[in-house]
Amino acid sequence: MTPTAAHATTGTPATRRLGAVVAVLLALLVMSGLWWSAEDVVQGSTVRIMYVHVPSIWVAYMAFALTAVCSGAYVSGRSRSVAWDRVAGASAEIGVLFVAVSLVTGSLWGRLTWGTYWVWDARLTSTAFLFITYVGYLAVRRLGGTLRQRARRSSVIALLAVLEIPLVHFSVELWRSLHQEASVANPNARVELDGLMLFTLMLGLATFTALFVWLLLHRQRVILLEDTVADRGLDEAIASRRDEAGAR
Amino acid sequence: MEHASFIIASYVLTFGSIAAYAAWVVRRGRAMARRATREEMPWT
Amino acid sequence: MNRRSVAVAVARKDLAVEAGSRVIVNQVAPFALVVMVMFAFALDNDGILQRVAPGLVWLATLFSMLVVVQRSFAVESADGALDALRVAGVDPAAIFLGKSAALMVQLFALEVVLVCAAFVLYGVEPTAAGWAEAFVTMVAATVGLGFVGTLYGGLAAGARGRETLLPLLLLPVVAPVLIGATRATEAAFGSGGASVSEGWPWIGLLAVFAVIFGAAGSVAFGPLVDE
Amino acid sequence: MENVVELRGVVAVLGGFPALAGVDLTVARGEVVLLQGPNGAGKTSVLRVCAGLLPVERGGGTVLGMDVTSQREAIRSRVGLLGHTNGLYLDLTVTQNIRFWASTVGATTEEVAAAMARMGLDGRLASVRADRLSAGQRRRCALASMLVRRAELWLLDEPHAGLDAAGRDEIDAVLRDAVSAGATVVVSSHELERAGALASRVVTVDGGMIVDGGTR
Repeated sequence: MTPTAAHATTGTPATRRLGAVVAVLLALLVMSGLWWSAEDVVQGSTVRIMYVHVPSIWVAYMAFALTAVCSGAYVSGRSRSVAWDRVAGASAEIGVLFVAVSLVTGSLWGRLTWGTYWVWDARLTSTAFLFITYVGYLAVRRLGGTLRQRARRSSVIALLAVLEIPLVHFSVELWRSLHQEASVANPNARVELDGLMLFTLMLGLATFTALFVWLLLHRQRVILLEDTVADRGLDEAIASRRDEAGAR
Repeated sequence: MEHASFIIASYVLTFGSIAAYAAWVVRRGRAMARRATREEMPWT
Repeated sequence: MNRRSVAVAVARKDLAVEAGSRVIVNQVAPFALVVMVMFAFALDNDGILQRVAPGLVWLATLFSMLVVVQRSFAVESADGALDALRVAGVDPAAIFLGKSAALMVQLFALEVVLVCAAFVLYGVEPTAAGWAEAFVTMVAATVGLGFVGTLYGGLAAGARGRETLLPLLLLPVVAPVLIGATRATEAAFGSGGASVSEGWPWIGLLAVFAVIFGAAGSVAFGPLVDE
Repeated sequence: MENVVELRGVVAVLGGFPALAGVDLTVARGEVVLLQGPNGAGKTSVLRVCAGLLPVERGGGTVLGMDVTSQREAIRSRVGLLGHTNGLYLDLTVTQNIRFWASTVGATTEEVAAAMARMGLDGRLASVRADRLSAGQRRRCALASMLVRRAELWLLDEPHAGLDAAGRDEIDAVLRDAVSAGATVVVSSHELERAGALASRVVTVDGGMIVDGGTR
């Protein structure tokens, strides 16, 4: 049975409700971030960038952690269910988007605060490596082959990333701490957040987390559909392959 | 507001790219769903 | 067959292939030397060259490594030998360890050439203790590079677009080696006034890297190269 | 009689293309089965599935009693496959190649010498680099490395292709030896008369399926 037009979507009543909540939260976040909240004593108006910057990097970390967990579940589970791999892939893709967003907003913030778009600070550098690592992971997912091949290869790569990222992070941290050419403001300086600012930041985290869940639900369903349609293509290919035998 | 251009730019970039991605996902989902049966979409 | 003797056989075979073809000697080593000379053109200043010589040595090593890794797996796929090894049920961990060992030997030889080139071309003058530290650094870094190079090289070997996939996967992973080996070599060469004792923590980092990827690679190589 | 190969409805995919579209095949121990069929019919893929090399996408079965989907590793160590490629290292000599193969399975020096003599690779050819060999000589190298491996199930993909008459006779003689030593053989060939004389059964492959003779 072909679904009716109304059903031909990756949405469900639940995701629609979640989507509505996300939309309201986003509107609140923009209002609160740009108008209602006060400017920071130290950072001035630049603190407003943090309300989108911090939640995006938070989502990226969460997404990559989920990718690692799902890849581990795929490798260790007896069932070897490709569903784990779909969630892992969808999550990594969203993570790459959000880490890119946070790198861009971070460098805009850096231009205002430090006077430069990029500094070779430990956190920035290891975040850049994080980005490249998962771009590589997505490239491995596109290598082709059967679903099980894709799942096994990409889950192994995701688990290797779990080893790689702390090593890169640790070495970059060590690199910076021993070679401190500190002329820029300390990026880790504590920002004193008043009530409304703290609320806005928390609102940002909640909003982006809900947004992540919404995107993830849709994206992994799209991957399922892509896999299904590819599989259907296989059915047709098998049928036409069988006809070759009769044709001769 | 001081530095308005940078702040607006970061909001636009953030929400713009997320919106573009979300739109792409939803549209791709619709295109794919049209080629699938309801049994193949366990959420319906 | 036990893992160790198969690994030794694989390593000896890879080195025999190099002895028979001399691709590393005749092509990769000259390439690495040209890179060193090009760095000198780009950074036309004795003081700067001396200061950044350690970083240049390791950058040249990494670039050459990409070529050596591709060569290492081109040998396997030329007549379906990797397929044949898989059909023969040869332990993938043994293949991994053997190919890594051969890669390490080749990389180490390249590094010796590059360090000598830095000595001659860039005018670095280490002390005796510095030479010893440089040697330990090279060993520790090479072991780590050999393991990750083989691990990701095996994955990229069967892939379309392998020439671009390998650097994309490999270069972020080897960032700790580049950082650690460069700092340790700076200490060994005394670049920028660094003292020999500053290098040892970095060598520790290189050793941790080598151990982690040696263990991970033995487990992960099989699933990655298998179809 | 025990079945060495039992495939049921096997579908195998190569780069999105269904190389096998539902293969049913049984081969009993000690049989010599000839696969015949047009180019692109799927003969090579049948052999690669039996060797545990090509993953099974749908369907299933066993080879030497081991599952073709979950126990491919275990299958591989007990079968020998001679494919379109010979698995040689082109920069190494004949002796180096065969010694390497022998060392991965723990064969003795005597076994290596015997296999090389059996395939006429002692003497002048022994020290020739593999990239200087003719197609037939390379095939003999690959067969020698199969001899040292003592496989229970021999899978040979067009072993006669590109060989002169003497080379073909040589292959047939090696196959007879293997069968009399208790091996089971599945061979694909265009040399129907020649291979048919060896074979206990002829199986026709077409369109990624077995269209004739798949089961006894």
